[in-house]
Amino acid sequence: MGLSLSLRKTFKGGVHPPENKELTEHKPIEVLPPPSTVVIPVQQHIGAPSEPVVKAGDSVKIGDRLTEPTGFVSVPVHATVSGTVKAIEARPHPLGTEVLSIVIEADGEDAWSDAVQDDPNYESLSADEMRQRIRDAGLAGMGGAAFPTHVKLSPPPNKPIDTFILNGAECEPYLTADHRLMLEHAEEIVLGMKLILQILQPKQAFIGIEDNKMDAVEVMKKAVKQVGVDAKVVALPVKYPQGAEKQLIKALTGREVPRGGLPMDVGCLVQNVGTARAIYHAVAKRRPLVERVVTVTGRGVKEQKNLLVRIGTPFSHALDYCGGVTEDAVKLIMGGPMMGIAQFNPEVPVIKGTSGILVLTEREARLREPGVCIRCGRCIEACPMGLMPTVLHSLVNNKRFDEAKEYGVLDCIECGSCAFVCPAKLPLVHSMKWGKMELGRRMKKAG
Amino acid sequence: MKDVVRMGGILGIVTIIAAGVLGAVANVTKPRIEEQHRLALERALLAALPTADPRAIVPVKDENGNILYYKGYADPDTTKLVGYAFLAIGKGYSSDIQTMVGVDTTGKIIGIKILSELETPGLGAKIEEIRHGEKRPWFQAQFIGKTKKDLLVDKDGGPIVSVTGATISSRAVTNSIRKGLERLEKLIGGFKQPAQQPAA
Amino acid sequence: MEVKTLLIISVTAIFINNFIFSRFLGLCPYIGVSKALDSAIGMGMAVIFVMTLASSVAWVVDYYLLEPTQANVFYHVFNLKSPPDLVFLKTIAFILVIASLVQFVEMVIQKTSPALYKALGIYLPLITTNCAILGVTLLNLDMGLNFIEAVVQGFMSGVGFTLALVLMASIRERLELADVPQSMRGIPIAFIMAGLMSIAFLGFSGLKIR
Amino acid sequence: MEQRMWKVSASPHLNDKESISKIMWLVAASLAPAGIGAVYFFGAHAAWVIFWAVVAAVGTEAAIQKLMGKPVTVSDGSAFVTGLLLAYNMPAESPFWLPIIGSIFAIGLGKQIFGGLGYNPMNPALLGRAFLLASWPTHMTIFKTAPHGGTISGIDVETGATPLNLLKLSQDVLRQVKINPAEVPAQKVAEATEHISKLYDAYGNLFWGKVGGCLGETSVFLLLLGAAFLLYKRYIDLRIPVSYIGTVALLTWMFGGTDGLFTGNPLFHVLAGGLILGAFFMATDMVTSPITPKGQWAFGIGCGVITVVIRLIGGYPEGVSYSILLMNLTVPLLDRWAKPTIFGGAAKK
Amino acid sequence: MSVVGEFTKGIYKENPVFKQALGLCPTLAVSNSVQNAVGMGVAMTFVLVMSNIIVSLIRGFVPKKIRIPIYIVVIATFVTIVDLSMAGFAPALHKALGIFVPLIVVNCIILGRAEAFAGRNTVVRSLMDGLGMGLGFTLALLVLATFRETLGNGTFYGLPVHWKGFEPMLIMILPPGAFLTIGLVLGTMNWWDRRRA
Ligand SMILES: Cc1cc2nc3c(=O)[nH]c(=O)nc-3n(C[C@H](O)[C@H](O)[C@H](O)COP(=O)(O)O)c2cc1C
Ligand SMILES: Cc1cc2nc3c(=O)[nH]c(=O)nc-3n(C[C@H](O)[C@H](O)[C@H](O)COP(=O)(O)O)c2cc1C
Ligand SMILES: Cc1cc2nc3c(=O)[nH]c(=O)nc-3n(C[C@H](O)[C@H](O)[C@H](O)COP(=O)(O)O)c2cc1C
Ligand SMILES: Cc1cc2nc3c(=O)[nH]c(=O)nc-3n(C[C@H](O)[C@H](O)[C@H](O)CO)c2cc1C
Ligand code: SF4
Ligand code: SF4
Ligand code: SF4
Ligand code: SF4
Ligand code: FES
Repeated sequence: MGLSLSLRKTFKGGVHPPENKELTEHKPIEVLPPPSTVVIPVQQHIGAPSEPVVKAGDSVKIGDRLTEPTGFVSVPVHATVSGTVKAIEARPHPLGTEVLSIVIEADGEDAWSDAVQDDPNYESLSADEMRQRIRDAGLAGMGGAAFPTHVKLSPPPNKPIDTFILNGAECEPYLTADHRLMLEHAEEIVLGMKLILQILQPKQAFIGIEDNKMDAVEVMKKAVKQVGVDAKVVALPVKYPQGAEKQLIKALTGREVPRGGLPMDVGCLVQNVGTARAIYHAVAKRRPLVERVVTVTGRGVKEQKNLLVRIGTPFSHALDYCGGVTEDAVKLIMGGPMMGIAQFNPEVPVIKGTSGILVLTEREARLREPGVCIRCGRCIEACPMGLMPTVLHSLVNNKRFDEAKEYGVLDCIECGSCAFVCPAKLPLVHSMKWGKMELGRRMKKAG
Repeated sequence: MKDVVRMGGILGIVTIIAAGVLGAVANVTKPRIEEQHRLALERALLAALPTADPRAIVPVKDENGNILYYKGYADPDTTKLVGYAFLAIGKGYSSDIQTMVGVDTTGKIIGIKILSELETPGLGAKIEEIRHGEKRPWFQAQFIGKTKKDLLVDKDGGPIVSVTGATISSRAVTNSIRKGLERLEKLIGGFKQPAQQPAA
Repeated sequence: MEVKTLLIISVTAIFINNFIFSRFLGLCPYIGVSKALDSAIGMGMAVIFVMTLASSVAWVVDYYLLEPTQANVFYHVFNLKSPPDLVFLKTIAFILVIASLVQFVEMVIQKTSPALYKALGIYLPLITTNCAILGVTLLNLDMGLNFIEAVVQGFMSGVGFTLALVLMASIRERLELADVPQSMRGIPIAFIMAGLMSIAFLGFSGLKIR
Repeated sequence: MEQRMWKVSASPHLNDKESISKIMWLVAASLAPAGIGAVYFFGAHAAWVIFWAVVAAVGTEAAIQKLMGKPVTVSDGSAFVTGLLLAYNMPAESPFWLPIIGSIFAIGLGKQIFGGLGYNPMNPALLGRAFLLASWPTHMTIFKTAPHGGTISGIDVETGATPLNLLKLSQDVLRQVKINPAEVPAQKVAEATEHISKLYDAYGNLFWGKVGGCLGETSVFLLLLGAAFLLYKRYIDLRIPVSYIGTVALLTWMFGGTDGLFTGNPLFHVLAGGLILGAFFMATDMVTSPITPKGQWAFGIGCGVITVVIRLIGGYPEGVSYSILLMNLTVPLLDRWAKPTIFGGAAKK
Repeated sequence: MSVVGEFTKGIYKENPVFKQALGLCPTLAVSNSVQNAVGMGVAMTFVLVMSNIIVSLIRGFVPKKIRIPIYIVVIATFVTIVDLSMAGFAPALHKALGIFVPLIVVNCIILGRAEAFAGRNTVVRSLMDGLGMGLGFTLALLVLATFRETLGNGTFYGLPVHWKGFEPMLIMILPPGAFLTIGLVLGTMNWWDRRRA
């Protein structure tokens, strides 16, 4: 056993950025009082946007459905405060562009919709009924990509899932939302996992947690025993991006998701711990996804906290609750420092995929002018996908997209390991994104 | 088909005209070219054997007709032997260096001329360098009067000053001459003793 | 002994007296066809092929038609007094032989192997009037090589040419992405690169194979 | 919340502490012991050579960048390193104009003409050295100054002749004896044999640096000191040095002797000449070496093979510079050949 | 274009070496000394002019399909004449230029001019074109040879031109010097043309 521990399987590449988790890892989740106004974008997931079914002036309660999905790969959004719909208009979205959003003014009563009710017999539901409840609850993956959860839970019959993995890695520096969630709500997470296992009927199940969270490992082990699911809790070595699903699958099962393929191609499915808990809420309590845990952190905020935040809450509201930002704060980021998206407007709302609000000071961000590549090869050693980021960078910047495709730009998971280690500070991830976008545009054009 | 024949014919005629013209030119230049070759050899032999009569330097051949060495006489009747000349070939830095060397009957070098070398210009090629204000290539001039035992470059402990930075070329010339001299000595059955011993 | 001579000829032709870096033969295609690796490889193969062929055929032409020896065909056919010395026709004879040879080979390849034709064909006409090919035949003659040696020297000179061409092409592909000053782009930087490469190849000069 | 300008950029928003200038200046620092050693062994003139080389390298870089209207980036230290390494590759008694011209060539035609840092296909410092060697071979191959503390084990043929040079000369004599014993005076054979045995006893001198040679290459100890620091900082990787030195050791052991296979002296060949300097500081120049691990192994082996070929049968006693330059030419091909496998690329879809 | 224009274009505007990158091998090979450069230039110009004249004379009779072989034969004839005469009258130069004299046959400048110009123009124009191109080629050689010989050997046309203590830069007369010089000359010409444009 000791031997197998020291020879723990892992993936190639990866980096060790400073973790900075000590800022918040011991801070229990606080409930953030709802703001006076929430802004709920109709699209917070990958897939088709949903269509509003309310209009300005309607009054709503928490959990009331605001939109209808427009296709299979689409989920609804719900009211997260009780109050009046003020407007349905384009508003700034944390992912960049302006997106149609439903603006609700809170009435302060915080009343829940009648449809939200515990279902004591939930365990006897059929798999399809469960998927329906999950979809009705508006679940999209909370681990980052926000892919509609019911779609993931409907594998095609020719691709049976034999391995389920619960992703508690939380490899992104600074963030502790999943960590705290596991410590405080382990049982609900495992209950959610039990439902997933019921739906998928896999042969084996893992819970993968980085070993900088041994307390969470213990708690989850206990919860697994208590709830009685057949799952192995595995402590994984700390290495970014341990939580990326392809790397996680590789580390836990030794299987490699083929290029351009999906986890189900190797019989795996990965779900975030937050998603699992939301699944439990959706199925057992018929409770839609209206709030989530967000780590508000970085040395640019006065008091770093883990907060339970209503979807649609402006970042500024959460920051104000944490004492505001410091003088030398320069960067505002949704998510973690490695993959998060920099914001210029602090009024953007928290969405389903917001795991953190990060404010970096000048010293932390270490802003520097990019130089030129000296071919040091660090990016290549760091890339968990086995790519050559420097080559891709120069191909993309010379507009040689076809060659970039040959060199695998589409395989990039945008984890940022390469740019992190680059001594020339080249915007490598930016180039990858540009290359992928341009190739996507071309493919669309070609039909 | 007729076309092909016609064209082939034209091409053939043109080629034959060209060959004819060239034949004529070659006829005119051939004697000149041969003359040039002969002159070059003659000049070298004269440089090697300055005391010999130009008409009285005769090749000595082996049974296959290959020239082994030359004998030089002071008079056209080839009675007064003044010395021998031979071609020394040594492997230099980037080419075979050919040197025509003349010795008197006692084995003392009396003349030398490098016939061909393709050493590095400015380096090995300095074995043919004529210093400003001088008449003869200084490197070759130092061989005059030397005998077999003196034929070693300075780096090997001998008196021949090698061209700076081109020991390989210098050594190639020196060693090839020494070996040639040894071969000649065997072929002619030994040199005469010098008439008088140089004063010690 | 024989094998050693051939080894010396090979090493000399590839590294020491490389056609490009030391002999200055075949520079036009070297500068012209070294922009992309794929075409460089195609060109290189074509040159190796034609050089080998030209060396052997030119040797035969010289030995049996031009040299004033007992082997001279004209001497026997026309019952001449002495073997005629036709060496002065070497240039015209070699170039005609090479040109027709390349034409012929092109035709044969086109008929028999479309794949090979696609790979080499486009380079063949380019090669006809290229000084590397005529050059190697003249060099063989100058150096007085026998048939086998001439063929080996032809082949190995082609290999040396290809080595230089492939290295250059791979570097120029990389230079495409470099920040070369505008005035130096294209041919000038290719020459500079060739200069730097030939500095590196000086390392092989003076190699002594015992 | 008050208005403020948030900086926006693509992820990631953290980066490593390393930067190009930090790497370059620390490489320069790790070369310092060998430089100080050179001044101790060869006298103050070595300091002048280093000074002129560095000043000319940095000055040329600045002048060219200014002329072309580019930002002047000499503070990144790469030109400094180039000048330093060029000086380390020259005899200590070089006239002052030699390092200057060498540096101008190295930076001008070796680096800036390709667009500057990161774009040069060949090692600038070594190009500078090879250029000087071809232009003024006499200045570059004559080592007049004997190192402080005497030359190897009391062989005093010429002061400061390099160990490899002496070995080559002596072995040539012994090989000549094998071919044609009559031609070589017995006294020369004895001398050559004695030289070789003395050379092979001189490991201490070779290790500490008390031998003739280029000013920065002689002290294995001081060079390894710097190299250890770079390895610790992970600025260089062991792949190239290990494969390079390993190949040289293996091949010189096999072919380096005069009495048949496996009679060579690998330790001598590793310690003598510029191998340690080349393998740790010059073959590892990341701009001009392969970028992937597999390519780096191949690069090191290639350097080793060419070095041994030149040392044993080449026109020069030393082959390190040329072997690295020649292998530089193969880097684009090696990079192509040694692409890493893309994750999931081996698996079938 | 005027007849004079046919002559002058070869000197800079359409210089065969610098502007068209043709005839590179002899250019680089023999430009290590001014003497060789002049010899090569004269030989080349002779062949260019003569073959241009003959080609332009016979252009009416030559069937299109076999014009190239016929041009080659014409050119080869003149090349051989030069080769033989040089061997007879200037043996030292003949030795220095080596196989680059017979190689004039395949020099693309000559075939190129025959094909592109002399095959379509009058005798006088072809003569001027040949002279101009020949002069352009010779000038290019001279430029390179001047740099290479003075820097690499400290002489010009064999005469010493250097200060006391000058140590020639050997590399200039070695192969790398040829490549580097022409690269820098071409770069400078590009820079000059771009500046004027
Ligand atoms: C670089 C990278 C790092 C990731 N790290 C994590 C992580 O630490 N935890 C996590 O739950 N998901 C992480 N993800 C997302 C997972 O790949 C995967 O999408 C997620 O676990 C799926 O669960 P979900 O659908 O419930 O979100 C990461 C993705 C990438 C590309
Ligand atoms: C176009 C698309 C289709 C997908 N289809 C499925 C699917 O059928 N089954 C599934 O389990 N996951 C599916 N996924 C989700 C991925 O497996 C993965 O969980 C998702 O991209 C988020 O991963 P990440 O958070 O690591 O980026 C799909 C994703 C995309 C982008
Ligand atoms: C480009 C180049 C050309 C050389 N050409 C010659 C040469 O023609 N003749 C020669 O003896 N050495 C030549 N060498 C070899 C070196 O100068 C060698 O160090 C020298 O011959 C032996 O050293 P030494 O003369 O200082 O003892 C050449 C070296 C180089 C770099
Ligand atoms: C480990 C290391 C080794 C280096 N070695 C060299 C070298 O051998 N020669 C050189 O000119 N520059 C060297 N440099 C500096 C720099 O990389 C070099 O100037 C670039 O080649 C210029 O683009 C080195 C830098 C590092 C970090
Ligand atoms: S980077 Fe991805 S896997 Fe890591 S903590 Fe963030 S969301 Fe989770
Ligand atoms: S961002 Fe893309 S290229 Fe960079 S390390 Fe991650 S997967 Fe590799
Ligand atoms: S890490 Fe940066 S500098 Fe190093 S090779 Fe990659 S892109 Fe170039
Ligand atoms: S055809 Fe011949 S001469 Fe013309 S460019 Fe090509 S190789 Fe050079
Ligand atoms: S290849 Fe064009 S002149 Fe030699």
